[in-house]
Amino acid sequence: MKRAVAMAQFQVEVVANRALTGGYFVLELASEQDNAVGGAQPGQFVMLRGEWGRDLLNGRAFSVLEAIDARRFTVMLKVFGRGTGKMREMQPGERMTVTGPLGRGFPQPDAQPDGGAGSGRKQLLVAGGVGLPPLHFHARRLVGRGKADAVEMFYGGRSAAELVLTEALDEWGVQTVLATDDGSRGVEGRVTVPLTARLDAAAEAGEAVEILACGPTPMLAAVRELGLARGVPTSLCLEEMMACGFGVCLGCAVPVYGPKPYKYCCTDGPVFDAKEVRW
Amino acid sequence: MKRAVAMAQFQVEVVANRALTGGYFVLELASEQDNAVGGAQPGQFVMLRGEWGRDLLNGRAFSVLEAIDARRFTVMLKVFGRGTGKMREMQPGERMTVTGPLGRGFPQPDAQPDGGAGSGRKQLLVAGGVGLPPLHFHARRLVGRGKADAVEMFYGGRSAAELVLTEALDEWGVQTVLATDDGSRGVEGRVTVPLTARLDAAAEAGEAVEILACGPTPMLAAVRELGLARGVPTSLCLEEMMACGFGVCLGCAVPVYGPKPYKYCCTDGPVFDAKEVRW
Amino acid sequence: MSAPTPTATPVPLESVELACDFGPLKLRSPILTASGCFAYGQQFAEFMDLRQIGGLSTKGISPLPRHGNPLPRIYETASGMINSIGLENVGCEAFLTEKLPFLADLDVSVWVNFFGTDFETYVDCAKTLSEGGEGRIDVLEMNISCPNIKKGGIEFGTVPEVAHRLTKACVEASEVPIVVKLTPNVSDIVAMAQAVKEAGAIGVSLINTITAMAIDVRSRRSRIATTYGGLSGPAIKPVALRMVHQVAKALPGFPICGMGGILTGEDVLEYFIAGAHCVQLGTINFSEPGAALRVTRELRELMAELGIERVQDAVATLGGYEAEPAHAEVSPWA
Amino acid sequence: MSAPTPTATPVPLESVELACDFGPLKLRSPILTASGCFAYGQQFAEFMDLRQIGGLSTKGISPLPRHGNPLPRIYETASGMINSIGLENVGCEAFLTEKLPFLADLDVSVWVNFFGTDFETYVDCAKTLSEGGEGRIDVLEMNISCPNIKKGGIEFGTVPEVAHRLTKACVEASEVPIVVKLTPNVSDIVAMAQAVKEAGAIGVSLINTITAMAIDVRSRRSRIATTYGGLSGPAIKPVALRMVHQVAKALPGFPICGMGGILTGEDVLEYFIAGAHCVQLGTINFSEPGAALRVTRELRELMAELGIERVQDAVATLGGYEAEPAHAEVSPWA
Ligand SMILES: Cc1cc2nc3c(=O)[nH]c(=O)nc-3n(C[C@H](O)[C@H](O)[C@H](O)COP(=O)(O)OP(=O)(O)OC[C@H]3O[C@@H](n4cnc5c(N)ncnc54)[C@H](O)[C@@H]3O)c2cc1C
Ligand SMILES: Cc1cc2nc3c(=O)[nH]c(=O)nc-3n(C[C@H](O)[C@H](O)[C@H](O)COP(=O)(O)OP(=O)(O)OC[C@H]3O[C@@H](n4cnc5c(N)ncnc54)[C@H](O)[C@@H]3O)c2cc1C
Ligand SMILES: Cc1cc2nc3c(=O)[nH]c(=O)nc-3n(C[C@H](O)[C@H](O)[C@H](O)COP(=O)(O)O)c2cc1C
Ligand SMILES: Cc1cc2nc3c(=O)[nH]c(=O)nc-3n(C[C@H](O)[C@H](O)[C@H](O)COP(=O)(O)O)c2cc1C
Ligand code: FES
Ligand code: FES
Repeated sequence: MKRAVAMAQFQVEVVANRALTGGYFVLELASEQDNAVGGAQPGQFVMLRGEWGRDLLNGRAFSVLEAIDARRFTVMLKVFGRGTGKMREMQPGERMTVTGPLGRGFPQPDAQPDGGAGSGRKQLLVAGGVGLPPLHFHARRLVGRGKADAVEMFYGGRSAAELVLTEALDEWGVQTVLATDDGSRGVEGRVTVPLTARLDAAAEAGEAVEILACGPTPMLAAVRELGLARGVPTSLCLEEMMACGFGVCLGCAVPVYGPKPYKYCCTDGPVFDAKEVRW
Repeated sequence: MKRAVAMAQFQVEVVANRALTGGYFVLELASEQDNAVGGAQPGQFVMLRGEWGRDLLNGRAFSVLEAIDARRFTVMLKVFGRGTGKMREMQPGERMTVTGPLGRGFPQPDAQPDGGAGSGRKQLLVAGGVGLPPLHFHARRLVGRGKADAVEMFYGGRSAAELVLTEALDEWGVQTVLATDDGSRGVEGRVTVPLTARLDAAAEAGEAVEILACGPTPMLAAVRELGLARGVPTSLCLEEMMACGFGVCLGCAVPVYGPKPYKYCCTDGPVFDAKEVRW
Repeated sequence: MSAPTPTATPVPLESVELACDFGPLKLRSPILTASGCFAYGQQFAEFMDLRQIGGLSTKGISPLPRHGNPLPRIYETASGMINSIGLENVGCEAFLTEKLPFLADLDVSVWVNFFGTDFETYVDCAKTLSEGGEGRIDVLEMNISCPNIKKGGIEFGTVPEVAHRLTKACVEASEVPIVVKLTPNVSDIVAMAQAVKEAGAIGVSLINTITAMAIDVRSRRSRIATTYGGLSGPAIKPVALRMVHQVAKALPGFPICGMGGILTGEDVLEYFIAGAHCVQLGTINFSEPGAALRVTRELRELMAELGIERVQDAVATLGGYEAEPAHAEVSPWA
Repeated sequence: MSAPTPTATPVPLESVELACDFGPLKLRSPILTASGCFAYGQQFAEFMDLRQIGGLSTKGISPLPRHGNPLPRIYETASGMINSIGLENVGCEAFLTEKLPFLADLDVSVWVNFFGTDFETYVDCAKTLSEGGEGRIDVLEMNISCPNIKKGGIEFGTVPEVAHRLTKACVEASEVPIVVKLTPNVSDIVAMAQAVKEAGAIGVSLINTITAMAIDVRSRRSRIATTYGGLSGPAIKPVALRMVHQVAKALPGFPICGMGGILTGEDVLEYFIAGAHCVQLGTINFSEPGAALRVTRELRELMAELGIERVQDAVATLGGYEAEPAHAEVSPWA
């Protein structure tokens, strides 16, 4: 889980700004030269900033949704505050500055044959809201390597409109369970409902599974509870306020158990072992 | 010279952003309802602001270049700092907020039959750089009333590229003398060179003239000198730093002779009698 | 982990009540406009119905008229502006005869911002305004914090004992309640607030501008003719909010009028939570002369959304964070 | 009327000399990076050639390692940000063994920012760093101004006599020259600078962050777990520049390292004109890790354009305005 490629800062142009349902949108960004994001691991992120002058000073963190090729990649987001508000309005041709790829990505299902997380266990991907992009990217990569069946996706949102980019999952043949709070699509209720059933089934069948989750903090807290109670290795992709993204401001502290009370979301994470997170 | 119409604040959309030579550009702005700028007098100005967030807080002052109709008007400018830099990049459809029309315009050639400024004297319009718009507007209005011969334009710039919108003057039949520092168009030298000749000729012929001038401060100082030395009524359209544009911040003080040491550019001006300006 | 947002039960817009108390005063709305940013009110009548604001603070009045500083007097900076107007004003007499009648007719809370150039003229000014106001002035807002005045001494605004003495004398000279407007250019804002409270001020206005400068590198001169000016606008909001909170915490219940960089209804609510009882809008009036009404509307909507019925329900309600679980080398989850 | 810009004769880019003096120190460039915004330097090597900066100030070092504050620790505000990191650092020992060798190899001016939690630990820290640095540390930048530390007392940074005593003790304990970094949260910055100058500091760093807060109106909590944090970024530049000018004017020739909101080469030149001898870049490093080199390039170009050959030619060169012609009722032109 070392950083796969050197980070760097470079300029990109907005190639497309595509609206999805539920207020989500996808920005496609391209640089003139090859950039390091092309080699990003799922779970890694970039810091993005437009030509915004003296206000909105720091970059904003976004998980890579897809590294299309050595020059183009996408992120998926929705309007949250001022920065994302400006990004919603961006037109093709406008320029942004990118730092990345940053952080450490998800464990690979076949990365470590030693029985720990990422040891060939079936990966249950649990996504909520803007937590989808890194898991979608993770699924895409595995599909690309012919391993669609190494993962199952559990994806929840408030209503049907908030579940996006599911066609791709279908197309790839990734088994996907959807859940909405209002029952307008998939299972009615939180995504933890079908996840619980799946975990229980796995336990009964003696099937080795692990969880990779990304989404709102209450969801992550619930998923951790479910996973760790059953002894299932669980990785959480966290969000913290970030100023730099590369380990120098010390703003993105994550309270952890271990030799030191804090780790850093941007350099030690954003993916953390659920056991070590001190919430 | 009382404010002709009530000022107000209203929204406009950028209809067009047209580049001229020399870095100048013209923004055409339109509101959905009739606005008061439609009735603006030449020399009056508007405060303009884009949706710029928390930085670039105050509006920027621009003379009205043309009140096309009750909803549409134009301003002419060039990039000076951050605000005008953003305006250069504005695309049709983007929104701005307008306050105006503000201030008091130029004296009319036939306004006051009492022998003071604006008493049917021939008006010599002296423009430099971004000082063109109010005088161009003034000429346009008079032409519209069939009085192209009430004015003569003296217009100076560094080089040919900096002289813009002269075709309209030709079309209207407004007698125009151009001057450039490098001699690339019109007379070589400052605009004060042909102006001096013209003033001397008028003095010799006993012709009643007055001066209306707008442009860089050193030009205005020179014009004042020329005009007042010859007893020619001279009006200067001034620029001062402005925060509000309607007389409440007291930022735009102009030092004057008279009962009080300061008047205000935004409410007492921007057009001042050259005699009263305390430079 | 940011803790989850406490779930608020929205209330209908109609049940939001903006009327509130500022010590002995009743305000129809907690949103006022700030001194020097609203002149004497008239110009704003072209942009909005002035009767809908909670009140307004006039340009600072001195015993005699003042002409103000040479130019340039203003400059824009990052999310703010610097001004050095020089306390230009019409003077007590002209104020009382020419400006006050218009304000009194509005039936909003009239705060007359005032200052002197030394101890005696401060007291004179308070006395003249109090007497000449004939009941039409609700508050005398004593500005002891103007960075742009040469005479009169920085000590009024920065030394608690001096501020105490001055406040006491003005309180004694005036029938009208006195609110002291403090400068943020001090090491200890609480000591200043405490001093003027004990001297009989009914509240404090926090904050005036922060002394600042900007330089034109081409002419190698300050952007402001008097070298320094006062910084206002959104840039200073975090500093103002901190001072409001410090004073509210140290002097619970003591009325604070908060200001500095307010642009939105949400900004206003931040000030209430920090401990302000009412607020003033300053710099925003220049670019958006109708701002006070928009901000009032936004505040009302936000209060409805968050289930806050009355202004005082929000005042000084800042909560703390739950402690993180204790650190341990070994995870309890392991 | 704004007076016309003095016409400057440009000089060729090659004749611009950035090398300069800071008291007894020689700097290759006046552009350094600021404490807490550059960690211990390593991470920035991925973005630029560190040998091209004038120097850097490390994250503040205390005698023992510190873990820092609970989260949230940072929040963005209008043209600025608030932080309350809590002075997290590796401690003297680890700094000397693990971090300093990398910095020493860079051959730039190494400023080690340090602090203690009380008088004794300040002095200890200065002594340990001075001895352990073995000539590889150029400046000990003493931070007496951190708003985020609970113990140790606000008085170090706000009471001139206390600052004097502390500085004197550290100067005596250290072979390495001491620059004291002052807090802007004071009534009288000149008194503070004067006190540490007389105590033997070779210069001052101006300014640290301004104490500030922001509130989340939905959770009714501060955006910062420790309630207050320090405001940095372009928002504070006008305040920083004013303080640099005040100190430069009161203590001519006394070296000042200016900082606060620098984003461009023009910003740097403003600091020089106000009286700074060198500058540090802080917050900008987060969003633009290569900023120091861009700013250096911009400064060089601007100096060439304006005909400034050496940094010291610009230092403390603020001019004034010509007086306006005297006022008279009747115009001399009439
Ligand atoms: C590792 C990581 C990956 C992320 N991936 C995505 C993604 O793929 N899609 C998506 O929509 N969002 C993602 N986020 C959240 C995204 O960074 C925030 O929504 C965004 O920063 C909000 O910016 P704003 O200007 O709109 O909000 P504002 O509230 O105006 O921002 C104010 C400041 O707070 C910071 N901030 C606010 N919220 C967050 C947050 N949750 N995390 C970090 N900084 C924050 C901003 O960067 C900015 O500095 C991710 C965050 C992290 C840390
Ligand atoms: C009555 C009047 C009419 C004007 N008409 C025109 C016009 O028709 N075309 C044109 O190009 N320019 C005109 N100007 C000048 C124009 O206002 C400035 O060029 C513009 O404000 C610069 O803004 P900026 O953001 O690009 O510059 P910045 O330097 O970034 O502006 C910083 C601040 O200074 C203020 N400011 C800077 N220069 C001036 C100035 N000269 N006058 C007033 N405020 C200033 C800005 O409003 C802003 O608040 C006029 C000015 C006045 C007062
Ligand atoms: C141009 C200008 C003039 C001001 N004049 C006064 C004044 O006369 N008396 C006073 O107490 N405050 C004065 N102030 C300070 C404001 O009332 C207010 O305290 C400060 O601007 C902070 O609020 P803001 O950020 O909303 O502008 C002035 C502010 C500005 C910008
Ligand atoms: C996240 C952060 C951490 C900081 N840590 C320190 C520190 O440890 N010691 C110190 O003296 N100053 C510290 N500072 C203050 C900066 O060194 C600098 O004085 C201040 O940020 C103003 O400069 P700027 O506006 O360019 O950021 C810190 C600033 C920030 C933003
Ligand atoms: S975001 Fe700066 S250290 Fe992680
Ligand atoms: S610009 Fe505000 S008074 Fe003229």
